[in-house]
Amino acid sequence: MSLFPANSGPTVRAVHDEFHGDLLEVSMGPQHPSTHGVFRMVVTLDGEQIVKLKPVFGYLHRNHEKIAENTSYLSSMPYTDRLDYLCSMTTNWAYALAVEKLSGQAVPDRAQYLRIIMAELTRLVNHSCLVGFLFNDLGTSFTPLLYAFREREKILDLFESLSGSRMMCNYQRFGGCRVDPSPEWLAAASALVDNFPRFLDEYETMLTGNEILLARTQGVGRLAAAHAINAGITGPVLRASGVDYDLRKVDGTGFYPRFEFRVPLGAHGDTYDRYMMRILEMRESVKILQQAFKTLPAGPIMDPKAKLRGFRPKAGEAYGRLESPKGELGFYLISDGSPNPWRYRVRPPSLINLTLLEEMCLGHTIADAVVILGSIDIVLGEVDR
Amino acid sequence: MLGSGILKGLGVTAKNFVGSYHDPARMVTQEYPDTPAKLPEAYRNFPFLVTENATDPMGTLRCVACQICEKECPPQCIYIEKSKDKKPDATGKPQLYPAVFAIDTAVCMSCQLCVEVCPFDAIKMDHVFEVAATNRFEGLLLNREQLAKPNEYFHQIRPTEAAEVDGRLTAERQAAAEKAKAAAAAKAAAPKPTTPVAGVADPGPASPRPATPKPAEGGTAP
Amino acid sequence: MSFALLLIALVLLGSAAAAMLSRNLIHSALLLTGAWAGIAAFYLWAGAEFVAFAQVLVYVGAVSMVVLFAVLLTRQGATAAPVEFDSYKRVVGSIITAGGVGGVLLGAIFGTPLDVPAAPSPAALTVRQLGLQLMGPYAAALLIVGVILTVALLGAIVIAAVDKPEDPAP
Amino acid sequence: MSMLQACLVLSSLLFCVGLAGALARSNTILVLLGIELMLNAANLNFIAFWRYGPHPGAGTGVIFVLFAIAVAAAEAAVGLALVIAVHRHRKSVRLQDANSLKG
Amino acid sequence: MSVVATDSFLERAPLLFRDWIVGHFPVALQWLVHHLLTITAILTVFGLFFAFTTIAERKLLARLQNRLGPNRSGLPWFRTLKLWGLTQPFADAIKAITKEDIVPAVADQVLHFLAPVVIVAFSLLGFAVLPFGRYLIPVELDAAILYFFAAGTATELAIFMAGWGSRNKYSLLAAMRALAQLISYELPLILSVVPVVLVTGTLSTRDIALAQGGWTWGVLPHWHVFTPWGFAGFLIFLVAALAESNRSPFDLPEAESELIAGHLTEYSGFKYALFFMAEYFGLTALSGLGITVFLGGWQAPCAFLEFIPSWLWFMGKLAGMIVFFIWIRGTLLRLRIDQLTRLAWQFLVPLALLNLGNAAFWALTSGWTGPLALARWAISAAIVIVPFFLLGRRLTAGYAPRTYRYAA
Repeated sequence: MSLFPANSGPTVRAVHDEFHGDLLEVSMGPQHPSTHGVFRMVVTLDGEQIVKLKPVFGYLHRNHEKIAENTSYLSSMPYTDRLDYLCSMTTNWAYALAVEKLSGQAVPDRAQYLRIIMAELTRLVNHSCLVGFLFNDLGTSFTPLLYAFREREKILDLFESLSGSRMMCNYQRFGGCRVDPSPEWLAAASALVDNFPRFLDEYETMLTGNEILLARTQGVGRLAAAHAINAGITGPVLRASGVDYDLRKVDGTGFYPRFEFRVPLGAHGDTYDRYMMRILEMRESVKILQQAFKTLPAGPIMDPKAKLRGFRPKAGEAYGRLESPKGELGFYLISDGSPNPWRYRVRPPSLINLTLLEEMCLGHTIADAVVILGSIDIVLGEVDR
Repeated sequence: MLGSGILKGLGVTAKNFVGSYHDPARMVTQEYPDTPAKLPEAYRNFPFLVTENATDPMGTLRCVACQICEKECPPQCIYIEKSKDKKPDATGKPQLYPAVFAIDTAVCMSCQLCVEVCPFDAIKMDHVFEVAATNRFEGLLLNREQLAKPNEYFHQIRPTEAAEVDGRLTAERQAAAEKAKAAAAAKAAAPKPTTPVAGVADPGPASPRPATPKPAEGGTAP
Repeated sequence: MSFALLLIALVLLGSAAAAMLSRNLIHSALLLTGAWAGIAAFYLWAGAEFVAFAQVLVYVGAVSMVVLFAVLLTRQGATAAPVEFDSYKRVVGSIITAGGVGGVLLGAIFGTPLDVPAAPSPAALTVRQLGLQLMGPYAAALLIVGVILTVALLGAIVIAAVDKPEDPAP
Repeated sequence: MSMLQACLVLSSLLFCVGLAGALARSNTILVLLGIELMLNAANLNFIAFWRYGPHPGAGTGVIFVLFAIAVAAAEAAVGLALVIAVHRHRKSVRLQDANSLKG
Repeated sequence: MSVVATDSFLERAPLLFRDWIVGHFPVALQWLVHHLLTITAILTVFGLFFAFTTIAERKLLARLQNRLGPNRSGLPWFRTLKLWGLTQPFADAIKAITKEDIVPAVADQVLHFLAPVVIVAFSLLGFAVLPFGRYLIPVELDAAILYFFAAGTATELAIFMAGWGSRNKYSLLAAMRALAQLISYELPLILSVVPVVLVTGTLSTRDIALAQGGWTWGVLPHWHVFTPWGFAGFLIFLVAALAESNRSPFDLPEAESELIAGHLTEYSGFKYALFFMAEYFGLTALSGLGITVFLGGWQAPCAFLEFIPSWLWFMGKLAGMIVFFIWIRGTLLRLRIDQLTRLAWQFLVPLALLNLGNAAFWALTSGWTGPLALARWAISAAIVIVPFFLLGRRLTAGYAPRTYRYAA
C-alpha cells in the first residue's frame, strides 16, 4: 500500500532512556573538522544538549615512550619535536632539562637566555595559533585564523632560519643549544617581537568585544578551581580558573626569575577566560622577550663538557618540567647507566587537561563542546604520543 | 551598545582588505611555483653525501663508512655497508669507503643528527624539497650515487657553513701534509717521497664545470 | 473542462491519497505539503492570487514546518519502524464511510440545479479591494481572527512547553 | 459538466481522501493532517463558488478562505502542540493511547 | 507598460532586443516566446551573476584574510592568459558536473534526489517579481511581495528533505536547526517589509520602487532607507535575510566546525553544486528584494546620475549588497542555535513590530511640515533607537568584556 519503500525512518540509532526521552548518539571524530586532529568524542545528545560525552583518543599513538627507551638519549630529541608539534622548542627544552638534571650538566648563560627566547616565541606561536583555531571552531570563515597564521609564519620563518626547520626545530641539546643565532637574526626577532603587540591590539579590536563572541564563550564550559586542581590541570586552563600556578614562577625554571613578568588570572574559568588568558600571556611573553633581547649575554652556547655521542648518565632518576604553552610539560627519566633511558615517561599537559572535557561540556550544546575543546588547547601528537 | 563590537570587527577586516593591496607586512603570500621559495641557509631537508670531486663522485666521497650516523639515526633510515678494500682519502690516508650507502627518505625525519655526529663532515643536509616519486619504495630509497653531491653544491646552498668546514678541513690536511713531510724528511733515507696532496679539494669555485648538479629527480626509479 | 484543472486535480488527489497511504510519516507530511501546494495552484488557476500566495505561505511555509517538527519531536525509540495501518477492518470501514460521504456529496453536486452564469466574468479582485473589504465590512472578523491566532499561539506554547521539573536543580 | 461542478467534484473527492485518511490511520499526526485536508477541500468550494458562482464580483469567498486559512493554521499549531504534549506524557502518538483525561 | 521614447537607448535596449526577437515569430506564439525569453534572460544573467559571485566571494574573502585568492585558472589553449582567475567558476562547474554522485545506501533515495531540485527551482521563483529596471519586471503581480515570500518558503522544506533524507546524524541535526532557524526568521523578515507596504500602500514591487523616486535638492534620494523606520527596517531585513539564506553568522545548518557540512554532508558533485547555487540565488533574490523595498530599487541615487540605465543601477546595488554580505562573512562568528532564536524572538520581532507602529506614525504624520517635520523625524527615530538600546541591553545582559587581575 505504500508509495515508497518501507525501510524508512530517521537514520539515528536512538538511545532510549526512560527519563530523558530519545537521545541521539553522535560520534564526532576521528574525522571531524574541529576535533583538532584524530580525536573522537562520543556525544550523547538530548536535542542539541549534551548529556554524556566520552572522549576517545589514541588514534595517533606512536609508541613514543617505548621508542625512546630503546634509543640513545640524543636520538629521542627529534622525537620530542613530534610530541607537541606546534611547540617543539619547549618540548625540546623540557626533555633537555630532564636529561641535564639526570646527568648534572650545566648550561651556559647565553644558552639559558636563548632557551627562554625560544620558549616565549613558541608561546606566541602556540597561543596565536590556538586563538585562531578557537575562532574557527566558533564559526568564523578562517579570518582570525589566517591573521594569526600570518604572524605565526613570521616566527616560524625565524625558527627556520635558525634551526633549519619551521616546526621540527630540534634545537636544544643537553648542555646548551645547537646553533648560535647571528646578530641579524636577533635583530629580526627583536623587531618582530616589538611589532607583535600591534597584531594583538588589532586582533582584540576585531574580536574581543564582539557581542557574538561574548555570548558564545562567557559562562560556557566553566571549570571550578578546586575541580581543576584535583584533576591536575595546568597551564592557561588552570589559571583561567583563578589558580595562581605558573611553573615559570613556581619552579623558576632556567633564568625566568631574572625576568619581570606577570601571570594573568581568570575569575570565571569559562571559555572566554581561557581565551583571554592566552591573549594576556602573549602580551607578557612579549615583555619577557623584549627584556631578553636587551640583556642577552655573549658567550658559549654549549657546555664544553657536554658530550654529543656516547652519552651515559649515571644511574638515577630525574623529572624535568617546564611551563609549556599548554601547561606543565614534564619528562620523567630513569637511567641505569646505559646509553638508553631505562624508563622514559612524558607528562603531556594536553592529555591531562583533556580529562575534564566531559565535566565542562555537560549541559551545553554540541556547538559549545567544539568550542570548549578548542579552548583546552590540545595537540593530538602529545595526547596520544 | 549592541553592535559596536561587530562594527569594530568589520573595521578591522576592512583595514586588512585595504592593507592586503599595499602593505607587504599584511600580504605575506608568495606565489610559490612562480617565485621560487627563498630558503634560509640553515634550511634542512634530506641528507646528501659530500664528494670532493664532481668528476669522480664515487671515488671522492668524504664518507669513510664509520657507521656512526647509521647508529644514531633516530628512525634508522640509513643503511651502510663497508667496503672490503681501502681507498686513499683527501689526505692520502687509505680509508674504507661505503660500498652501499642508502637513505630511505620515506622514513627520514630530517632531524640533522647524522650531520651533527659525523666526524668527517661527510654528510650534510640538502635544500632540495621538491622530491616526489611514483614509487614509494624504490623512488624514495636513495642510494650512494643519488646521494652524492659535490662540495661546490654544498658551497652553493650553505656558503657560511661550507666555508667554515673547508677552512677546518684544509687546516687539518695541511697539518697532515706537514706531518707527512716532516716524517718524510725524517726518513731521509727513503728514496721516494709519497705524494700526499693528490686529491686536495679545491674549495673555491675553480671547478670548470657548472657547480649545480641536477636536483635529485626522485621520480626516476633506478 | 480545462486541461489545467485536470492536471491540478490529478496532482492534488494523487499526492493527498499517497500521503494518506504512506507508511512513512515524513513522506506523508511532505506529500501533504505537495497537496497543499496543489491547492494553491488551484487557487491560482481560479484567479485568486492573493489566496494562493497566502495558502503557500501558511501551509507550505508554516504548517508543514510545524508538522515536520511534530513528527521529529514525537519520534519514538526505534522509530525506523514504519507507521503501520491498524486492522484491515478499520481501513475497510473508513474507506466505505468515505465512499459513502463522497457518494452523497457527488449526488448533491449533480442533483442540485446550480445557478451558473453563462460566461464567468473575469474575476478581478485586486489586493487593494481585498484590503478595503477586510478593513471595511469584515473588520470585526479580522480582529476576531487576530485574537484567535494570538490565543492559539499562546495556547500552543503553553501546551507544548516542557513541564517544570518538580524540584529545581540545586 | 460545468466548470463549477468540476471544481466541486474535485473538492468532494479531496474531502473523501482526507476523511478516509483521518479514519483509517491511528497516528495522531496523520489524523490531524487528514482533517487539514478536509478543511482545505472546503476552501476549494469557496473559491469555486466565488469564481464560477452567481456573484463573482463579491469578494466574500476569497475573504472567507483567508479566514479559514488563518483559523486552520491556528488549529494545526494547537493540534500539533497537543500531539507533542500527549507524546511527552504517554510516549505514544497513537490515538488509542490517549484515552484518559488525566495526563 | 509602454516604453517611453524619451528614455535613453540603453534604458530601452533590453526591451527593444526582446521585441526584435519576438517579432520574428508568428503572432500566436509571441506570448510564449516573450515569456521564454524572459526566463532565459533571468537564468543567464543570474546564472552568470552566481558564477561571478562565487569567485568574488573567494577573492574578497581572500583579500580580507590577506591572501590572494584563486588566480590560476585561465582559458584552455591560452596558457599564458591568467585573467586573474576569473574563469574559476567555470572550472568549478566542470568539476562539479564530472564528479561522482554518491548517494548513501541507506539514504531516502527519493528525498535525497528531490531536495536539490526543489531548492533550486524554488529559489529561482523569487526573481519573477523583482523590478530589475524601470521596464524590466518579469511578471507584474498585484501581490508581488506576498508571492516573493511564498516562493521562498519551499527552500526550508528542501533543506529539511536534504537533511532528513541523507540519514546522517549531522544532517538530521542540521535539518532540525534549519527548520527552527527559518521559522524564526521568516517572521522578522516579513515584518521588516510590512512597514514599507504600509507606507506605500501597495504590495506590488513595481509601485514600491516607483514610490521611492525623486530627490530632495537633486541629491538626496527618497529611498526608504533614509527614513528612521526604513533604516531600522532595512537593518532588520539585513539580519533576517542573512539568516534566511543561511549565511554567516547564521550558517548554523551547515556549521562546518560542528556539523561537518550539515545537510550537505552526504551530497557531492552536481547536487552539492545545486545547493550552493540555490543558496546564492536565494541570497541574490533577497538582496534584490531589499534593494527594491529599501534602497530605491532601480532608482539612481542622484538626479544627475540618472543617465545611467536603471538596470545598471539595480545590478550595481545588488553587487554592493553581495559584497557587504561577503564582508560580514569574513568577519563574524557563528551564533548558537538558542542565541539565534532568542535574537529573532526577543530582539528582531519586537523591534520589527515597533517599527511597524513607527511606519504607521510616519504615514499618519505625512502632512507635518516645517518644524513639525523635524519633530516627526525625532519622534520616529526615538521610536526605534530607544527600544534598540533597551532590547539590546537585555539581549546582551551579563555579557561584557572583562578585566583581569594578575598574580602578585
